[in-house]
Amino acid sequence: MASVSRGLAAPSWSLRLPPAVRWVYDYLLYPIGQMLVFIIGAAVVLTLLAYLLAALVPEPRPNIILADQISRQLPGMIISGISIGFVYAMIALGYTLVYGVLKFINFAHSEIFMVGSVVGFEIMRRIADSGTLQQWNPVVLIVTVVLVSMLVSGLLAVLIERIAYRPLRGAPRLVPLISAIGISFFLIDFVRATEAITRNDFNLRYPTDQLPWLTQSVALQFGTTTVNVKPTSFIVVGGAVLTLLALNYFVNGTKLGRGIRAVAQDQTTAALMGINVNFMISLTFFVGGAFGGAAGSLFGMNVGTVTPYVGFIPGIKAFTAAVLGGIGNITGALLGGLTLGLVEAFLNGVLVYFPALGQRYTDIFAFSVLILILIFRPSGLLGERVDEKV
Amino acid sequence: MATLLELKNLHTYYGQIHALKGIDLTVNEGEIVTLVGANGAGKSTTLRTISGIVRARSGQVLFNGQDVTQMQPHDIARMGIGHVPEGRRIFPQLTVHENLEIGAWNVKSKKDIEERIEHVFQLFPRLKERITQLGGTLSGGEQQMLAIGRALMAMPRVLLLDEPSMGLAPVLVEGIFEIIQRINEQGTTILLVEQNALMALEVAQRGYVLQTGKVVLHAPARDLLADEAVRKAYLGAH
Amino acid sequence: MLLEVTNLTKSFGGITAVRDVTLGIPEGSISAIIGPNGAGKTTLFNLLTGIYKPTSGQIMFNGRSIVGLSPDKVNAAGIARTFQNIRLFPAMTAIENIMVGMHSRLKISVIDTLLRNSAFHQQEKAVSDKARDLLSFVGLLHKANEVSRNLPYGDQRRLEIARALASDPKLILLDEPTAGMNPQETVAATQLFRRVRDELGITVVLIEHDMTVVMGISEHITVLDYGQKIAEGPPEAIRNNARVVEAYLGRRAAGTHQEESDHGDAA
Amino acid sequence: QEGRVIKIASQSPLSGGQSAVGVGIRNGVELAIQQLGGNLRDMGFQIQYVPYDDQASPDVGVANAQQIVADPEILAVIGHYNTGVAIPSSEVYNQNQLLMVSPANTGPAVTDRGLPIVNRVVGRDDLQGPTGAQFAASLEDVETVWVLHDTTAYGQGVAEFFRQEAEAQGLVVLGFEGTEERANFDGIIQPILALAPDLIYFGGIYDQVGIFISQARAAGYEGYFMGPDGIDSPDLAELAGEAVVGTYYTTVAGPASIYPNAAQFIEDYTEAYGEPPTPFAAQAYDSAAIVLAALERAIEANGGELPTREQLAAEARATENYEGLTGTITFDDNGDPEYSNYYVLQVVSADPAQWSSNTVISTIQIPSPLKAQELAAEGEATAEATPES
Amino acid sequence: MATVTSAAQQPIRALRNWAARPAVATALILLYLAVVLLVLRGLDRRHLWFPTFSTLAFPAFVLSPFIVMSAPISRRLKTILIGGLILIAMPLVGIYDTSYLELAIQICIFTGLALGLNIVVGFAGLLDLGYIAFFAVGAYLWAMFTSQAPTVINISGLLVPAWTFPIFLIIGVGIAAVTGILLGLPVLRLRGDYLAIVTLGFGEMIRVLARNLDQPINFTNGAQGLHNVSPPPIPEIWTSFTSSTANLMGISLANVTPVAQQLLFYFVGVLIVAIVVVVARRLDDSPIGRAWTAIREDEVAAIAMGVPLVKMKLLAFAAGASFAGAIGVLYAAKQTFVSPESFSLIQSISILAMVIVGGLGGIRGVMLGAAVVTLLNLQVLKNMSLQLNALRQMDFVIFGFHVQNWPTQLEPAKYERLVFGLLLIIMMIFRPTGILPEPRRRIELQHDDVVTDEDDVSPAPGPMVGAN
Ligand SMILES: Nc1ncnc2c1ncn2[C@@H]1O[C@H](COP(=O)(O)OP(=O)(O)OP(=O)(O)O)[C@@H](O)[C@H]1O
Ligand SMILES: Nc1ncnc2c1ncn2[C@@H]1O[C@H](COP(=O)(O)OP(=O)(O)OP(=O)(O)O)[C@@H](O)[C@H]1O
Ligand SMILES: [Mg+2]
Ligand SMILES: [Mg+2]
Repeated sequence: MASVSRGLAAPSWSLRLPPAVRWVYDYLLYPIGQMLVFIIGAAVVLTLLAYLLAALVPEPRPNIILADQISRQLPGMIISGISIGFVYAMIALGYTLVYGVLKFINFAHSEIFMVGSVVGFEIMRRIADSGTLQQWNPVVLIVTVVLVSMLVSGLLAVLIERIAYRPLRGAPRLVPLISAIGISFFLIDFVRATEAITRNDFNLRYPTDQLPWLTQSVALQFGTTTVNVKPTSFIVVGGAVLTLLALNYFVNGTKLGRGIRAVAQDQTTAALMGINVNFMISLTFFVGGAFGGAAGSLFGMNVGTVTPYVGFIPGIKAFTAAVLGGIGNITGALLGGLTLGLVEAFLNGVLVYFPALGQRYTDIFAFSVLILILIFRPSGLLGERVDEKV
Repeated sequence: MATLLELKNLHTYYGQIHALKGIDLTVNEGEIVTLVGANGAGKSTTLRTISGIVRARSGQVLFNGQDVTQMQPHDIARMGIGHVPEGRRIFPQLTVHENLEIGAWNVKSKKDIEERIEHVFQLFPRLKERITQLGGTLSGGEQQMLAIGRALMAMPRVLLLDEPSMGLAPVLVEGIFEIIQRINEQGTTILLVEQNALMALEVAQRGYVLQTGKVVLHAPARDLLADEAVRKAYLGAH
Repeated sequence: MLLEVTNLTKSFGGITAVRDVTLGIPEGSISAIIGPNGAGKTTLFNLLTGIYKPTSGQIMFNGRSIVGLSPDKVNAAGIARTFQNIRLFPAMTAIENIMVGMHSRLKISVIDTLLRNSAFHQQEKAVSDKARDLLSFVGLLHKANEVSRNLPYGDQRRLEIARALASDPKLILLDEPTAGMNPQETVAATQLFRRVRDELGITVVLIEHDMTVVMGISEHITVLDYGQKIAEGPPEAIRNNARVVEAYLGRRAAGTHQEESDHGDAA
Repeated sequence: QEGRVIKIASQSPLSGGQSAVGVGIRNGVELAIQQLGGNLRDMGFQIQYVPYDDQASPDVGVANAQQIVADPEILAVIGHYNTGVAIPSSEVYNQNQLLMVSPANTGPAVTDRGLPIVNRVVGRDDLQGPTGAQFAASLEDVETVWVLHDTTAYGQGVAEFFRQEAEAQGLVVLGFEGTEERANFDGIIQPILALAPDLIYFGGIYDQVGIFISQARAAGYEGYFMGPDGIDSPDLAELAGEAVVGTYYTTVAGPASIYPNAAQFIEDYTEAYGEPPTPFAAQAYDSAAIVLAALERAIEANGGELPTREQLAAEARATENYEGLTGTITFDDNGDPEYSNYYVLQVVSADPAQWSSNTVISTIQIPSPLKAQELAAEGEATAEATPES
Repeated sequence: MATVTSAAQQPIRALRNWAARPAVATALILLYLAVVLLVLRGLDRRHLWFPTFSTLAFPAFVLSPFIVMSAPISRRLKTILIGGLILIAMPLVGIYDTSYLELAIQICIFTGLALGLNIVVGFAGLLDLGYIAFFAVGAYLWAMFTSQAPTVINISGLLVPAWTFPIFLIIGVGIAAVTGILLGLPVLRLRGDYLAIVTLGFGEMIRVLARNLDQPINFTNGAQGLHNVSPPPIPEIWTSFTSSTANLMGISLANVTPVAQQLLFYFVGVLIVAIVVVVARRLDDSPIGRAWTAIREDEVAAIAMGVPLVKMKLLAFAAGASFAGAIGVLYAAKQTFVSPESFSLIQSISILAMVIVGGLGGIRGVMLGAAVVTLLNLQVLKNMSLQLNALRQMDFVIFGFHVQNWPTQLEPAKYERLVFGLLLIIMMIFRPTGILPEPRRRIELQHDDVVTDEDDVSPAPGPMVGAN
């Protein structure tokens, strides 16, 4: 059952390798390989399904040859699916970590993500207001923005835990769920109030117009089709991969990570071992929050505009992704996020050609996929179906 | 002999339930002391109060002369009190190896940790066979071994053992008591709670008899073994 | 034979917890299953009660196969159990715990429940009477309205047995029912098991590590090791079986328990 | 003083993503009551204004409506912004004969239900949508269009009308999609890029459309954008950035600056609220003014006493040739203005402050459906009459 | 720390003992009711502080049945008082000021929903985040069969007359229950939070379907919603009864029909809630209720003791859903307009909040929670903004501050959710088991292992996941 499980950890046989090799294998090769497998696997499966559909319904609308359309859109769909998928995955990690440790759904996490995106905006906006935006080195700029929003969101998550969840430790499971919803309402309006007062507006547009390297699409050639890819998509994917690798190392390769897992499983006993349980829980919230923050600022850069309401939909999607992958399981969050992102992109791309359905059915189909998967794998894609030992 | 652990007039409650009603008890450095008593007498509660996972409402726990009554459990653990809790409480999703590593939470040196793990494997070879198995899937007895091994990883000055032989196969029960003695000889002071009072008293120097939250008798182990009332009540003799 | 297990196997990934076990339990008997820690005893119980599905093998109960039945169906078919780690419903009172145990013997009708007609009242009355009988059978009548988590350990064990008896089973499986009891309580518990068989006519199978209990009460013992059956037979034979002594009993235990079991027999 | 209090309520979204326009409506009403309430005050009445927040949600709107009708002193409501909210709320007003004047609702069903208490000062989507489509068809380089909407009563409604007319005009509608997405339109844009329509029409509201426009442009879409009056807000420029320049929109409420009578209003509004009037603020002002004028007439007719709600509603419906900021208004029997102006505008600058200088490309006056029928009947009549005479 | 009774506490205790005497309690209660009713009667909408007073008085009135219920007075008196409050006092208050009637209907609707959800979440322990879907099913049922919107049903002449309303209440129960079972069948094998996400998804699917089923065949009129839904017909006698009651109170109703109609809805709402209470009580206190509790506490033990998990969970799902269906029918008839917006996730969550704020698992607590949260949302927070607005218009000066200068960006209406959120957090922290906790839940809250006098000094134990 749930608890922070091993995540991207390499199989235990790597114990036998020499330490340096093992480190590279455990914390670089294996997780990167795993991400590649997930991406390629999901993309290939979906592509095949799409062409299968095209074979069944070759011409869903007059003059539209489905297979041709799919070929034309394929690279675009995959890229957009992956970039949003990584965002879902990063948010999902926050849900999964907290769920793993405290067994409750941190409904306020979507607002931690939102705060991250707003903080990202504030930093960029301030730099832009000081007139120096163009002078920044792109890498330094992005890293600064992401790191600061990670820090703020992480600390916010810690604060939330301290105020709204810690006093409820040991209360029935659903109680912190409600205070999380309270926090969520509060944060939305609070951010809105602050922005409305200081900026007289709460639609917050990243000053990306000033950064051509960030907004000018790169034309990629895939066979005969050209796809315009926003540089931000690369940044999202790159940022997500880096932070995910860091998380994997943290949870599986460090003592603190092991401590978090121990606390997740049995707080009392962890305390008996000398582990400061409250500190570990704060740390978990910090890490989860920081991931939400990173996702928020990357997402903000990618979409350009954020509002205090921006957290809700990605929040729900990411929560779905966490469950799809197997809640409490770190690799599961990654797989769930990527799967969901790609499924959505493909559905959006294909449903358009079916006049009776259309993109408005995307969510219905996406949820149906989720339900189907859960019926056959009741603990999510990667949740181990351990028979409970009694 | 120096007093290592001292409980003074300890009162503990579970909500309305008054579980400890003024316990006084001392454990000297290097001793094995055992607590004997019927179900619900408060033996486990005594151990839990010492290690801080249940808080005393009044009274004191002194460890090495220092008042630890109001300290957090993890700080108490760091001071050198190890606790093998009732019901083992293995981390089910950590491997055997990781469970042991967690036991050495406050040990800095990796080398020390590996050495101690080796030491535990010498005591319990069965665990070595299961080194990568998840704790939750071990059998009851395997878990018990792991729980003791895990507590030993911190090399505590005093070890609180709550029913270490529960659920163990007879052949292992003997082994456990041998190990307890061995650990003790290596310098660890032990406070032992056992249903198997006969064997506990055989290895212990002194014993306390608890009855509904109070110490009713306190004597050298040998005397308790000989005491007719104790034999009748707790040793299953006729 | 009330229960016949043939070539039962259960693997978890790499580990085969129960391997090719065949055994039979005669109706009205008291039998024990013993073996070293991790031998697969609890797993065997989990297989018998439908909590795990066997990897292969057959389980016949009362003449019909119960492989693949869900645990509630197995319970309805007449097998009840207790757990190695007590699993009462912690916030329910003692009597409520027992009433839940009767579920498979009740007629559950939403209509009756909503109308509160005489059928409903009659059944509720019967349920509560029987629950009281069972409580007094295990000696807990005075604690009927206590919340089960507040009961002392020994009482919880007895309550679990009473709850298992509530479904009128033909066979009851007890997983280390005396673990954590002191010798005196153990003697009382042993008598209780015997009364279950003698007074209620229920076949008893128990897992135990306490040889006083095992040797004192059981008519037939099966020994598992590494998932396999390594010996079976009456207590005498088992006590003297070299392989069992080696793998499980240990020399001293084999010796001392011999003396003690005489007491047990005498009691 | 006692018994001579008149309250006027308004309902519009004051919180949430659409509050920019909602607050503008509130401000417009407030200003009108301050400026034009003098006569009533002279007649010895005290006028109070009670703004409600409908949160752009039908549920909240209806709950508020129940509160409003329960207050006997409230004689009229100005509202709403969202058609989906206006319809159920007006059912409640109607049961209680409470007058509603809408400054912004363009959905046909708002007035087509024929409720005696519902009036509006703006045009209708079944005319606005087609206006847009006709304009799109008139653009030389537009042959294919893609239609999106926000799946709300308003957005989907106007998009449907656009599509019907576009098809009638011979444009090829490549896609017709609804979406609730508000942040990341990547997946929605992919198929659009694959089919490369010449124009994208988005029936929705600025807070969603603005983000879409910026992302679609960034993803490489090169054609035109177009939308209905829902995107008429400086925030569209704020949200869409440079990509907004060149976007067409139709509206039933031109920018205040195009109305000759509104110069003073713009000045007063800016002074009072620190920003130029948002779209529909002038219409809100007019709605309130119509209510006040009807009140004066009703009070006079009632011999200086407070009229009943029913009387007031009838009096408001009888409004004829009212000279408002936004034009001359006469209500037809459904409560639509007999003639409304429909404008096509083009965004000239990415600077939100320049929003009010968007160029008006064309202005068409179209009669309301009832009026059109009437005209047609008259026309037939004259046509029939002519040969005879 | 041993609790020391300070000198200050003694008079308080004496006072409490005094108030607990039946005679005194009866007198106090009657006094309370009299004051509340008089205040409500005396409130004047023209008064500057009306919003504030009304926000104090009406909740005090709504809470009075709960106060009576827990007062130490005789059962008979309790029944009389509560009956009188609900069946007589409330309608009179409602005729006097119909906005209270509307609030009372909303409270009935949400109480019914919260009680239904409580069966699923509180009794059986299944976290359902899509409960609103069943409500939507009921609402759409009535709306589709009576709306004048151009749906297939309307076009093909299948609309039903308004008098079928009571029949549809019952059909609503059935359809919603069937929907509950259909949803439950495939997913009830899922554990805990997996079920939560699937139900959440299901709730969204129902909403999206309602929003999209206007094409290719128009069932729901899509985003436009179904307008002109029939309210049930009002018998002549009911109207005249209403107006003569009003006359008795010295009120001449300008417009009787809407008041009579609201009054009718109020009584239907009360009736439904009453039925729901009885059904929920009876289910809870029966073998079914015991089985649900067992499942909630330990699924493995429950199934091993012969409790058929899937069957019992399905029953909980269907029972909870069925009430939502009937209430949906009522809602559609009252609102006369049904659109997908009304059935969002936020709604499901607010109902869950009512259940938990009131006290999960307990019937009285859940009703109180529903009343409190509904009042907060629809009255208290709204009146706060209205009050401020009134002050602004009067150019009220408080401590030298001109309320008129209050910035629009800080208008309280914009921050209703902020306040609501804060209240939720505060309520949970101070009463984690809810306002009126159910006894069993209180036990659950007692820490398993760790008991401390100061709550945060030491960690609570986690569950022993999978341990042997
Ligand atoms: N978590 C708890 N909540 C409430 N009461 C408890 C709790 N744990 C123990 N008790 C009660 O406290 C008393 C002492 O229990 P304790 O577990 O210390 O006994 P013990 O001597 O260890 O018995 P055993 O031999 O059964 O382990 C008993 O009456 C028991 O019922
Ligand atoms: N769900 C599971 N997954 C993996 N391994 C398991 C699982 N359940 C049991 N095992 C393994 O199967 C073996 C048998 O376990 P089981 O609990 O049946 O032993 P047991 O005979 O009851 O031992 P004990 O006397 O210590 O309780 C053990 O090695 C255990 O680790
Ligand atoms: Mg104990
Ligand atoms: Mg076992």
